[in-house]
Amino acid sequence: MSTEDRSMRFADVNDDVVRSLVVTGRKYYITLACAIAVTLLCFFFPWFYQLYYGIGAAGMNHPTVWGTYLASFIFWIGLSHSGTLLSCVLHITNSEWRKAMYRSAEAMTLFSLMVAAMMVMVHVGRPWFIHWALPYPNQMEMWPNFRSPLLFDVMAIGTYLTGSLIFIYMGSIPDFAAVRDRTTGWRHHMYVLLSLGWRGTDTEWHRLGWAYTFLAVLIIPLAVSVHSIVSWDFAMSIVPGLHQTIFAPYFVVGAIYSGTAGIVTVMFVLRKYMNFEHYITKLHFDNLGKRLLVLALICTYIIVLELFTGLYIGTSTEYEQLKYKLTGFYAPLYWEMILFCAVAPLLLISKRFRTSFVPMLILSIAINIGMYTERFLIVSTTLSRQYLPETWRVYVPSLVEVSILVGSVAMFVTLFLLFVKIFPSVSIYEVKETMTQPARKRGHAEWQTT
Amino acid sequence: MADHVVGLFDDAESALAAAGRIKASGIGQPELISPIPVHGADEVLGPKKSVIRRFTFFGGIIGGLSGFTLAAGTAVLYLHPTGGRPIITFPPFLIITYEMTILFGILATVLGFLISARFPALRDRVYVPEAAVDKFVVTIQCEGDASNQARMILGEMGAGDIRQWNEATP
Amino acid sequence: MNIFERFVAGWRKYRKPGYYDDFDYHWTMTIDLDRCTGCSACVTACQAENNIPIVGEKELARGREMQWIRIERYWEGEYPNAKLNFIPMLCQHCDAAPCETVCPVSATYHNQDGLNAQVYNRCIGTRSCAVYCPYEVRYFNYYNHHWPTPLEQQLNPDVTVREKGVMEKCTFCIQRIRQAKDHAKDDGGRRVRDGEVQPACVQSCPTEALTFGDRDDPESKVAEKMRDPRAYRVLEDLNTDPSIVYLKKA
Amino acid sequence: MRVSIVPTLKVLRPAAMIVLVALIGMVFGYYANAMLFPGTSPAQPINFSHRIHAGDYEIPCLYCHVQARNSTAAGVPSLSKCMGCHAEVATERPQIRELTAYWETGEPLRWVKVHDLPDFVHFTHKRHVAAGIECQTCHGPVETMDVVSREAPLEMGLCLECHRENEVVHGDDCWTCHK
Amino acid sequence: MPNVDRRQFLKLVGAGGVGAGAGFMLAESARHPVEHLIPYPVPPEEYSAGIATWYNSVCGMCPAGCGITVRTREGRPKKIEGNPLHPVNEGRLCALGQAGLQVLYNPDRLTGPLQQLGERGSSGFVDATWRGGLDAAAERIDAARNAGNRVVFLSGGVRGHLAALLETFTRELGSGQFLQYEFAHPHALHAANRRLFGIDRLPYYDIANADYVLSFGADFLNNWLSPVNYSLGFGRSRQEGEHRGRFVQVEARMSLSGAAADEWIPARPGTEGVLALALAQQLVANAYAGDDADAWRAALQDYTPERSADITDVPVETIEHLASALVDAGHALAIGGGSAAAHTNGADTLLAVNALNYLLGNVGRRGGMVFNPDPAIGASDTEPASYRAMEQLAADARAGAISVLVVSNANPLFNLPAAADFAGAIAAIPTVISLSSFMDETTALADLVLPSHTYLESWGDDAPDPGVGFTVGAVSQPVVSPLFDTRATGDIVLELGRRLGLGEAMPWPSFEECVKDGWRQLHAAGGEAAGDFDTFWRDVLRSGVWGTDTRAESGVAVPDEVIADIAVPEPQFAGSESDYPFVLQPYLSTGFYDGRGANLPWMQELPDPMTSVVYGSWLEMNPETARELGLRDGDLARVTSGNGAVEVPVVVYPAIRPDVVAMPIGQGHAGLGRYAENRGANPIELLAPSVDTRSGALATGATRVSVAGTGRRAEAVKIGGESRELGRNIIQRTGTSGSAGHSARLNSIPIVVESS
Repeated sequence: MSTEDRSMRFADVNDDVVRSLVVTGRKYYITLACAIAVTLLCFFFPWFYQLYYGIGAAGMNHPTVWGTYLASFIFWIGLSHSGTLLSCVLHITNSEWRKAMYRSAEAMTLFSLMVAAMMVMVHVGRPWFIHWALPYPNQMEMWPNFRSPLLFDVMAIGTYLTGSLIFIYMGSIPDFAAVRDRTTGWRHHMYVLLSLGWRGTDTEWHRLGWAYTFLAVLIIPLAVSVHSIVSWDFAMSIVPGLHQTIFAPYFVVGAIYSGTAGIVTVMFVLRKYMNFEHYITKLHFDNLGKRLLVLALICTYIIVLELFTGLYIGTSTEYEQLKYKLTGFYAPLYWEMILFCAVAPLLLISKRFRTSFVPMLILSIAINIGMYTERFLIVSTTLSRQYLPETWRVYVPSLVEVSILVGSVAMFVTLFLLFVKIFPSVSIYEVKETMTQPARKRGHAEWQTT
Repeated sequence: MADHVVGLFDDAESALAAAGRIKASGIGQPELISPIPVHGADEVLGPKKSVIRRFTFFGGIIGGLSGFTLAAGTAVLYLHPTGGRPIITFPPFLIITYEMTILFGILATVLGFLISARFPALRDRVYVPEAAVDKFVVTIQCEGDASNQARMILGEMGAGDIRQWNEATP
Repeated sequence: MNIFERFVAGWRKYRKPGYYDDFDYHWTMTIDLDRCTGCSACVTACQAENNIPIVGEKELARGREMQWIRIERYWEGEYPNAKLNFIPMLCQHCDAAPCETVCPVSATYHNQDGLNAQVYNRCIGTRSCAVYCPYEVRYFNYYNHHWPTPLEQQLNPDVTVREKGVMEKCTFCIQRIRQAKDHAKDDGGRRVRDGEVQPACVQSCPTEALTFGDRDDPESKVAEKMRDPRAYRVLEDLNTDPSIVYLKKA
Repeated sequence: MRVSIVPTLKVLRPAAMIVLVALIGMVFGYYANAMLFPGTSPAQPINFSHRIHAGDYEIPCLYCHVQARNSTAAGVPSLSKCMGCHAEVATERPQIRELTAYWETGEPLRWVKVHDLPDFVHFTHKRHVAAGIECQTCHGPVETMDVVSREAPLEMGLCLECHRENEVVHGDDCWTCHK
Repeated sequence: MPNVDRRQFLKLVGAGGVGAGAGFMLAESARHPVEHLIPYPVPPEEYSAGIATWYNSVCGMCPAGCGITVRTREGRPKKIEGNPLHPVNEGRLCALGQAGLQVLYNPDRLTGPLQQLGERGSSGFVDATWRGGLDAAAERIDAARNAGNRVVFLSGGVRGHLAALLETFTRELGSGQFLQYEFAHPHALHAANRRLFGIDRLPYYDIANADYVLSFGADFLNNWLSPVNYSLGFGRSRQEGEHRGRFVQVEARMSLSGAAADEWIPARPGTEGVLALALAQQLVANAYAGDDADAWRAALQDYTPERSADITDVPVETIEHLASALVDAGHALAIGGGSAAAHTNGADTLLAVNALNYLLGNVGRRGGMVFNPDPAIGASDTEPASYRAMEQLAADARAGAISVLVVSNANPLFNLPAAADFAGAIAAIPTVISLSSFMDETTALADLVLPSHTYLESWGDDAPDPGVGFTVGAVSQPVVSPLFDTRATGDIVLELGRRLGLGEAMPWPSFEECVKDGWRQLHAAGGEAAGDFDTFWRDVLRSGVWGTDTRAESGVAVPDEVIADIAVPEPQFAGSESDYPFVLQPYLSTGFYDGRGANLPWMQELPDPMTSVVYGSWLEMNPETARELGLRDGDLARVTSGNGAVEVPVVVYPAIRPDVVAMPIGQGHAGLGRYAENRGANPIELLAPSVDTRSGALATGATRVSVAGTGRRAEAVKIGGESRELGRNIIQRTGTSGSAGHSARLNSIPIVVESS
């Protein structure tokens, strides 16, 4: 049911995946070279300039000391929330359609977390002392402050990164083994090490199944906690517009929302350029589309809730803050966000829309632009309008910031391009599970999983 | 070293049935090597218990304890009172505890997996590359008569290919 | 004391909100708004005392001013009944400071004198303290600042010159407080007397609107001013428990 | 087909060796630099010997470093202080001649700082002298050194340990040293 | 190690080598830079590393003459604070005074004598030696003297023995003329005092003991006469007396003092005197019971509230309630000056204010005004030059009557309107010598620059004017050895005197000796009781100040003919109302005073207290006016007077009359170094050469301008964001619950102080 072409055999899967790893066209190299070049030029070069010059290279100012770097940080963390989390949830609920796409979704998690970690490095004033935020023995006898929401972040993201890495790796071990048998040279050695000597015995499958399920169970609350904690970086402050109980669920939902949209984008690209048409089908887009729709509605609900409570209470600070958000300097961005994140996704009601690839791609990108805007607005609208009106001041990102944002996307793309050549980007064994099982030649009843 | 008889099947059911017969014949404990997890293997080859759950559980507990100890210990060893809060502050420290519980749980699960599944493999084990593609393979360690008996069973059950596997000559 | 009792005692001690039984000194500043004329002498005094950099026009236009104490101005009414009110705004040294808890590296914390300390050399520049501060009195070093020769000779050797990427703010002129304590120690270990130490802003105030001292000493000037019915604290409903007490305008 | 990772490890051994040796080399180089050129006993414009002055002649530290008693800085004696004795004493020695040359031209001596703290550390000699801390506690047995060398690492841990051992009142408040 | 072949071995060696090198470089990069300890060869007295030394001196930043105490470390001044012993400022100091350090350490200071080899005003300055420079200067002066041509020594305001020395120098020269030009000198107040009381001194206003202060245009809390002293008094009047002192300000544009006032009354510019007379009229009608009451009644009969209300645009009710408040207050004090005196009727306005004081019985009374005694030191006969005198000087110069002009500590090119054409005058003077420490506009046109010390490097003394009602003298001593190759003004003059053969009249080897000699005489006047001079001198240096501490309270009588003559004529404005609809009011800015502070980065970065603007100048206008002109905050406007035009950004200012626009003085320098150059605009340039008819002072507020948008935007750099509280109740008030109704809940929780 889940594969379009029932005539596909198990061996075809191995062939397709190994080919995607080993056979590399010119197009790939050109793309990779471009991605690396853009990363260097737009991310590292401005960053080094900023390291030398000071954070002043960015556009932050006195009340708005946080800017796009932090917005990007939340954005990337958010993007990470679809992959592993979604994969875990679907694994536990035994959703078959997950199986063709979860590997690349998890990779998205991993890489967006890495890019997010880079954004932290870019964000702080003295990244050369960033290790002070880690607990390790030192002669100063100074340890980090575990009361800080930022340290929750360090712990949570560290755990999440570890967990996601392990999760994607564990799930790939059988595939590494399958690829190991088909490769030679350095690739072979690499896959020998990565597969740890996997054979596929009943015991191994049993252990893997258990471990994998446990990991999934552990990672779901972890992922929820990660974005809650990211939201607490804001919500634990007493800044009007940030100090809100709704923030943790808002961030979690927003994260899953933008992450799911991100998966749609990645699926489209994989399907189109890695020749995975057999594996990633309309079914996936349909299912993802339905989820997107639900998430969009929840998101809209929370946005409305925020407005409603703020306007209803009507204290000066909250009210001015909201008024500013709706009509002030950043208002065009706000309405753009509403359009992309709350209005446009309503198109997903139509099944035809959900199963058309290009419109879904466009929508998914629009949603992520909207969600980025939303994160930017969280930072900029609130910080530029705090308690003392005398300090109110508008913040406009500098060229360096914009460039680093572009560079971070390129970095993500680079990492992803490298990933598809190392990890089987479609899970071989799980795809096989969804396929028509090879049957006895002597007329035994055919059975298949559903 | 030990010789193995290896039978390759096209489908899971036959392989499973063959493994069941071999087990019943008392030659030894057969192993089933498959490209995908085979449902019902437990019933045929005997139930399996794994220690992973204990690893996960105790890992989580150790993680939680060490998380709280880390946070509280840090706070107590060099006092930096902040924000009018107590030195040992519950809500934030519980979050650290929570994260560390999960971290250690994950790491312990991995450790448990590696130990219980005997990874990484330092010595060669019986393996057939086709098993990673589309063959369902039954292996049994046996010599001499037992080996012949196993070959016979495998052949009867419809193995497409029956091989001998030895560590020295793969 | 057996180990259990020791544990209980330690637990109680470390679970006490605010931790301190009593501040050693509880430094407090009162600002009489009825006296403040907005003349900005305090601003310059602070700049001179604390090596606050010259930021430059371009940077000021980008909103990166550096003034540990600033004069906020609020208009009221319209011509011809317009009024302009001033309020000096500096670090409030809150006893329940939101900025302290958020620092991941403990670069800001509350010390035994009721001061909100900022340790520049520990700061990694996450700037979260500035976000958490409702009074907006934390200033970030967006650059390494330079003093064209020979302006650098004016720099106060008792105060660290902050490098780029570091947050800074009012310290109640900790170097002066330390000096006063040092003298008091030399003087037979007595306590610092009221009026013996004044931050630069208090010292310079031409209308004597600013007063500084130990609020725990009931004889001190600040304690007396805090008993004034005009006493209030800015944004008091945020419950940050500031150490700057304003006296209402008439 | 083999499943063991051992053959692969064997294949990778030379590469791993290279990486390992490079890492060991790096550690070695780092410490070699610290050992060979520690910079703890820099060359001074005049080979002043604390061993002779403070050791053999038992001149008290505070005789020359007068301000340690009442100032943050211990102070380096002025040329006039040196000349106070060396106008009469040991005038023929080549080093003293050099000193006299400085004195006559009025050119200041540029001593190289041995015990140097970062700018964000505000150490005060006065309090430590008043508390009866021996100079040698931090500066090492200077009276035995011909060339002064830094013995203690002068890092935060050192200060903190001493402050805690001696139960300095609020001695681990950051603002004690950093302000 | 098993089976390592040659190739592998070489690779390993290579890797080890590279690693070791990297490690080595890593350690090297982490190394601390070498620092040096450089002791003095011979340590100066009182020097000790790491210990601060405090020196008392006198502030030289404005004419108020506050006492300062300078904290020095390792021989370098680090901080200027007020001298607590000095009765003028009692340990307090304004922003500009504290920024004096940046005069000393200014990166744009002249580091040595310069000689102009090229054309005047060109960049042809070359370094010169002091010897050569002084020789050249003496030669030129000598030549002029011999030819019988005038040598003019133009100085900024100076007092004490330096003034005496300069006077002696010019007098002894024969053809010399000594002029002091101080832009903000209160000529009108002097004239008014002279006229009404026959006393040519400034009064001391006892604000501290007054419980009702009515100020006409005097920005006495910001920079009028002796702001720190007045601020001290203001603070005490407000909160330390039995009642809270009330304070009312009358002016067309709200100044800093206006912001501090309980009531701000925007009278029509130039009519403040009429309001004062209206109040006087009410006073005489209702309360005054002096002998000369009838004379007053007769003189003031025209100034009925109704008529005055018409003239001043202040409602009758306001006049009446002010009058009754004056009567009811125990100690009501009227102060006049600043913008009220900046009109063609300035002295008459102040005369009216003085009359009010007289009628209130304030003269020579506690809580009133006390005339200062004659200065104890360096009594000078030279009147500070008024605008009229400067015009005369310029005319003389153009007529070729002047051959040498020595400029010291004055910047007439900046501080005179373009209409005076001082540049043209200077061009006609064959030799111009500048003693300035900075390359200011005037110095740029000099032939010879002999840079003088800053006040922190030189000796001097001062008798503050206005003082505090009793005799005060203060010594200013150098607090640092000179940073550059400069010399004290006094020493330069003495040196010139020696070269010109004036040694007999000026026998001192240095100006320090001159000052000391003067104080020796002062000491000798004290007789036996004063003890020996060295002790006295040391004590004076240590405390920085010397004098008595009791005020002589004495009444003053006003001659009847003066009373009969009292009237405030209508102010004359240059420019017609139709062409130039707005009255331009330039005002001294907080940071720059009359422009001298513009090269101090602290002052440039000090937000203007009223508008929060930094680094620039701006045009203040009423929101209503702005709306009519279609201008918004930050629009670049062109301000045109009959004498010129400047372009400045608009700042909408809620407390200024709609028919008045205001600009701060201080920016718009063409010289004075990197911080001041080419920044903002100088409103003085626009002024018409109108003068106050009685005193001859420049009537700075008597010029009309037109304002037009340029269509461009050039927002003034502002520190402040939103300037309204928006009901957040940040600044709370007693009594009425402030601006917001719902704010009561924000009121303070009681702060309990437990007594232990």
